[in-house]
Amino acid sequence: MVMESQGLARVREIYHDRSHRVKQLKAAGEKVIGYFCVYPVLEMLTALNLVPYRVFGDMREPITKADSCLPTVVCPFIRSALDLGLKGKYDFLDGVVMAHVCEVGEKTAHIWNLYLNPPYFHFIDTPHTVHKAAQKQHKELLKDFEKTLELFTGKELSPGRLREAIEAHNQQRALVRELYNLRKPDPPLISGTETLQVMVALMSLPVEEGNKLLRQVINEVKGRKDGLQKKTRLLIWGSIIDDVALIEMIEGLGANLVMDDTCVGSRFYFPDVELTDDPLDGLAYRYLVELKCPRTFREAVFGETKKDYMADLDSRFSYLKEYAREWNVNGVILQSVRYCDIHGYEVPQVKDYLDSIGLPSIYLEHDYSEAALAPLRTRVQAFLEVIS
Amino acid sequence: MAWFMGIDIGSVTSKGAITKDGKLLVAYHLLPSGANYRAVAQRLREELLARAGLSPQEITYTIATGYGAGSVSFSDEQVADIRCCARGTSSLFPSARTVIDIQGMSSQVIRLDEEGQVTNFVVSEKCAAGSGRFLEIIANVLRINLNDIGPLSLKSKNPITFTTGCAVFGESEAISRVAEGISKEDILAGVHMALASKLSALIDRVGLEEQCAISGGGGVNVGLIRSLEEKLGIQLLVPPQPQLITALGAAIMAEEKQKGI
Amino acid sequence: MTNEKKRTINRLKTMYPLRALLDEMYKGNIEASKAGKPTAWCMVTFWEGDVILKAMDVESVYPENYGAVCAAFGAAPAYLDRSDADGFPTHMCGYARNCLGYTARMMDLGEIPPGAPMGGMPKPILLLSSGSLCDAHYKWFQALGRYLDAPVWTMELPLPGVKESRIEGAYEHNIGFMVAELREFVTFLERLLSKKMDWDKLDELIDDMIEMNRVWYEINELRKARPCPMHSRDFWSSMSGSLYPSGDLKVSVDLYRKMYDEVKYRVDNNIGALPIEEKYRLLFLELPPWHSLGFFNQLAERGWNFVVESWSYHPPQPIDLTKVSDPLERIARFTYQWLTGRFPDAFNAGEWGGYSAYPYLEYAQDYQCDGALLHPLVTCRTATNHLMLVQDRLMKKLKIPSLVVEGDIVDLKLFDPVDALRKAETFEETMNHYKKVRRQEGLEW
Amino acid sequence: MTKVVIMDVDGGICARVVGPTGAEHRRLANRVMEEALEQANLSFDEISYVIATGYGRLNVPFADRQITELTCHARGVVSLFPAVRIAIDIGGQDAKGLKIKEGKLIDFVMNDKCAAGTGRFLEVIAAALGVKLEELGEISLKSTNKVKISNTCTIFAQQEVISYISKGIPLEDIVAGLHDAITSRVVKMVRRLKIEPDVVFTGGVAKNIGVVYAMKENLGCEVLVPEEPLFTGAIGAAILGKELTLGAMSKGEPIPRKERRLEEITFFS
Ligand SMILES: Nc1ncnc2c1ncn2[C@@H]1O[C@H](COP(=O)(O)OP(=O)(O)O)[C@@H](O)[C@H]1O
Ligand SMILES: Nc1ncnc2c1ncn2[C@@H]1O[C@H](COP(=O)(O)OP(=O)(O)O)[C@@H](O)[C@H]1O
Ligand code: SF4
Ligand code: SF4
Ligand code: SF4
Repeated sequence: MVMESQGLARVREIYHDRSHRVKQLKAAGEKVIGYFCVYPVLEMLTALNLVPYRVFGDMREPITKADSCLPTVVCPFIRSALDLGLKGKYDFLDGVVMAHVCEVGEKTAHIWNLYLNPPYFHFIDTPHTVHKAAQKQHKELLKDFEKTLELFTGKELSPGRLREAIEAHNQQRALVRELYNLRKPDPPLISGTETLQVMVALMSLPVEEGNKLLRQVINEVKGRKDGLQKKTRLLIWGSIIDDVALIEMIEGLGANLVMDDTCVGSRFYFPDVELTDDPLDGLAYRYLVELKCPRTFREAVFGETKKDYMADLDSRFSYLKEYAREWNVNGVILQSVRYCDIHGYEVPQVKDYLDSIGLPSIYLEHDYSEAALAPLRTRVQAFLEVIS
Repeated sequence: MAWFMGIDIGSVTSKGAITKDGKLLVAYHLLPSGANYRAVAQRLREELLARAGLSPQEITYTIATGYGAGSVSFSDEQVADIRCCARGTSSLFPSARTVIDIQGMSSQVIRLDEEGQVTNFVVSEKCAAGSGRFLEIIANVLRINLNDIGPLSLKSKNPITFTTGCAVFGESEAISRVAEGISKEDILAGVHMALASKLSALIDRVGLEEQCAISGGGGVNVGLIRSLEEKLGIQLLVPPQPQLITALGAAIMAEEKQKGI
Repeated sequence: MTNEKKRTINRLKTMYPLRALLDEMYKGNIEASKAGKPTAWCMVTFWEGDVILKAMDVESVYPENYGAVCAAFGAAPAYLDRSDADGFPTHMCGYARNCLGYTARMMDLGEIPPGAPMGGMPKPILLLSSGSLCDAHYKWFQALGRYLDAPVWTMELPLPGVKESRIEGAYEHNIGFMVAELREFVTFLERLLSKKMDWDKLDELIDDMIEMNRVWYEINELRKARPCPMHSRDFWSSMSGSLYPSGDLKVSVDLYRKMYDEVKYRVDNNIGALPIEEKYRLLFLELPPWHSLGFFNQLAERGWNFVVESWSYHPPQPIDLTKVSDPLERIARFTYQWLTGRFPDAFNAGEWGGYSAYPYLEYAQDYQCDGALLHPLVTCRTATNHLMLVQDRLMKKLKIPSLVVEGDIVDLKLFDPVDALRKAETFEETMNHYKKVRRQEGLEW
Repeated sequence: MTKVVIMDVDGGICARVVGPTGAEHRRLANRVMEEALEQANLSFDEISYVIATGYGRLNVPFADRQITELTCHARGVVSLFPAVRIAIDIGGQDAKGLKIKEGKLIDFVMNDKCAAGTGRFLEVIAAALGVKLEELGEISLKSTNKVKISNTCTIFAQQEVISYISKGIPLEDIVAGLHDAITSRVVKMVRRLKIEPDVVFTGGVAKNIGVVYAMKENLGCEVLVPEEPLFTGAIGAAILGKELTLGAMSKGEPIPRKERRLEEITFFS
């Protein structure tokens, strides 16, 4: 009998060989569905016994195949993910779900469907606003999603199973928040690098298995004696970070990343789904309105005919102030992959907001390539020198 | 019997060829381009005619191509170098479907059909680090004759990795590596690898199809060829005079034009 | 205009008054604003919002078009610098950055910056952005909030996938979504302007708009003829009439009808857009290099005719909307047709690229194209995202090659006409080659 | 270039030496240091604290601490021009823009990827023209009709320049064109920081009066240049060293020095 490693050791194992576990499950007859970004509704997959598996890129692998169907002036994360797909690295997926996160995400969805032709594919045309009409439309779209899922699995999605799935995922969200609380002490009990590894591991496992692993991790981290040292405490905001390279670099320069607002972190896990009479209502609301990604347009007070920039900023970003207070943050790193319009347009506004609450920040733009991170070192180091 | 002339005024080297009916090469010549393209074109023409033993009137049609094609006063027509390169390649290797052309200022990758017609192509940016010029610069700081850099680099066991993508900074990097006691062959092999990986990114944009040939000054360099072959995992078709391919192609096109093909 | 004199392209006479509409629009905006009329800055909402604004007597100004104007007048660099300085990453849409810089200057000065081309864009009471096609559209207007206190309305537009569009009920819930959106927008406008919508006026405006686009559609159908009677340059000069409808729509309808007559006359008399033989018929994607249009004249001298271009600037294939009584539903169905009209065919062809790639496969066949000229733009993702896909589909399905010539919408130096011409010359060979291949594969028209 | 500044406890500069950086950072740093000690008439042991900065800062074996050139530059510039808001530094290896608010560095931009747009551009081309770097500035001031350099790449620009010479274009017009080319590249980058006066221009290239002139023209505002633009970073490093030392002493803590290993010090014997 091989002893299963536990807690953080198991997390590291999964992080370094992400697909190992789902491939085992697949061999045992389960179906694995890949998803991009945070908008596909995972509860619906779980409820039908499909294993959700988040699709990432690989910062260490040069992009060679994707250039034949995507130009080089688009988000290198998406290019990298598609590249891996075209290289056959996601062939084990039984299906893929993508949402209309951003324009290049939408284009890539259709390219994926056309070129990789997975047995199951669905595109959710998530609306761009939180208007009432958009919320209603979103529910309709989830019904469409339900139809294709049912067709694919040959099973019916029962409200009861869906409720159980929501509970399991909410459980995971609660556990993640608990883990994040362990980053509040100074020094934090768990590093930013480790936290990201935990997040990646969770996105590579069925939800119940992830919950079990999370409990082990939390217990282990709580009991830590010889943990981290006190250092400058940072929050990181921005586009997707699915590899520890950037975080490791920042922490290696003498900082503790104690909080994040990215989609392989709090952005994905913090909001719960409300258990409504029709579970689709709660899901439609959470995934459109509660997820706080800049891809969704929102204004201070919807339908208001007057506008006030600072009030608008406050309503959009006040959660960052909360984070900064609760996690006792000294500075913020704003980062985005190059060519991400969604985050690019947001940067000056987030910066204005942080300035207004007196939190220093720096903006880093990177190419989603491990090799190209080096020039950022000096910038981060100088930032740390300035704020400490 | 009719004769045709192709003149390729490159940024570094000017090349000329005379062919006769049936695309047979009868004379060729190379000269450094220098600063005065007009003068070098004249000298090239005189030398070519002398070698072929012909008078200017005996040349039926002349095509000029390359960076300085506009300075060739005696040409009948100018044609894009990409086309000439494809035609020249095809005349030597009818099976070639891709050619990598490495010149002094930029590089290009061309896909072609069985008749030497261009079916797709990409041209690199004008950055010295992505062209043959990078090699000249490094050869120069290492005080090695350009002719020797290829053979020497083949002896390398531990090629260095360049940390910069700029030819100018690359030059300094090479100098400090020399100072650190790194061997010249390892540095040269490193440059070849750096260039090969830039080229392979270019190739990816049009897709590689075997058979693949190499042309331009870069094709003279066995070290670069080796690095490219390793990077691409294929064996390249190497013409006997790679630098001359475009001029040869120009002469062949002169024949086609004259015959209205 | 020296190029025009050489007559390398037979320009349509009826194009000039349509082109003049655009200039009149800028003049009209300024005058209207001086007269106290409210102005909205609009993103091309593709037929959705503009008529509604018109019905409410709000002037629309199009900052995207103004970006092109600033670039052409050489005014863009100063505005771009300003937006760069304000921290907007430089890889983002040049038109957006131009507009952000312009607005920052305007708000600093408290008036339209002196020297602004075409008299500038007057300060708006509303920003009407759009969720259609391009992310920059709504993120850019949201970012304008930094300078302007004007409210932003983001107009939703569904963009389904080809397969998803066919799920039972999807068509109707998408239409329902659009109608609900438009209704909410009308309510908002009524509150903003403290006046009621004139539904009859709206009804008539929408009919005019639909009729204008129908005529415009028919004109473009005529371009399938050999030789093609109308060059893309004429298309670009006249498309603003339908994309940025300004002034009296009845006037525009009339201008398009006249254009139809002229093009029809050419077809009937075998007159092509080129004075010389039409050797190659080309498809162009997407935004042309506005500052280097002379390049097309040089290509015309080589026998290149540009016979069709970006689908998104083309009107939808007409459908019968006379039975739809709710004017808002009429716009919704009209717009949805524009987006998804070709989806049933795309579905049958197994082309999941949907509206971003499939229309070009149809165009290339219907207009009998020999090649495509693709113009990727460094700072416009929307005009670039799908180009590689289109290139690949055209080649795979129809053996039609594409020539890629890079450029930008504001950094005009990026387009290198000399280099482009060198590539074009080479590309003729490529087109010849594939003509043969198509013939062999039975694809040749 | 490698620069050394030795500062006394009152902020007075006791020594200031510049030497080439060359290929072997380590040995050369030692040599320049030795020279500076000589100038100041001090022994190495008498130096309380050594801070190394710049591109080669990790290659200074005798430093107590490494701090990025961005922080040191900002500190140095502020000490010379307290009202500075934007500092532009063009060196041989990189070019950077610093945004400073109330004496603190708040943002910056940097290019170290492409030699065009750094001082290296001028070095390479001056060498090709056979003109000394120190002379470029004066020469360019005579220009009446500067040329437009169409190549971005340093290497090809060099070639372009040579062809201008052979065409008989006056040297001053060419040099002025070069200054314009490098300045507009750097300014384009620095604009991202939103330029507001006072603007200070430092680094070796600021010694070139022609570039200073082009900079003013490009920015459309006054540009301040320190008397010794080369030393700004080193001065900043010295100030930071002084502050660290005094800070530790006032709290009665030991100076946070690294153990200076003996074999390294023997370099100085
Ligand atoms: N004898 C040689 N050995 C190795 N490389 C060479 C040799 N001669 C030229 N080259 C390479 O060829 C390049 C010039 O190629 P060429 O095709 O002649 O350029 P161009 O057409 O721009 O003049 C040089 O930069 C150099 O890298
Ligand atoms: N006396 C001088 N006159 C004009 N330019 C100079 C002079 N000395 C140095 N330079 C310029 O300064 C650059 C070096 O600047 P420096 O700040 O020392 O750079 P680094 O610190 O990167 O070595 C050179 O590339 C050169 O262009
Ligand atoms: S990083 Fe930006 S561009 Fe890339 S997928 Fe995410 S939102 Fe889209
Ligand atoms: S990115 Fe392109 S489509 Fe989008 S706003 Fe800019 S110019 Fe228009
Ligand atoms: S990176 Fe270097 S080689 Fe390339 S363009 Fe810049 S200066 Fe030239």
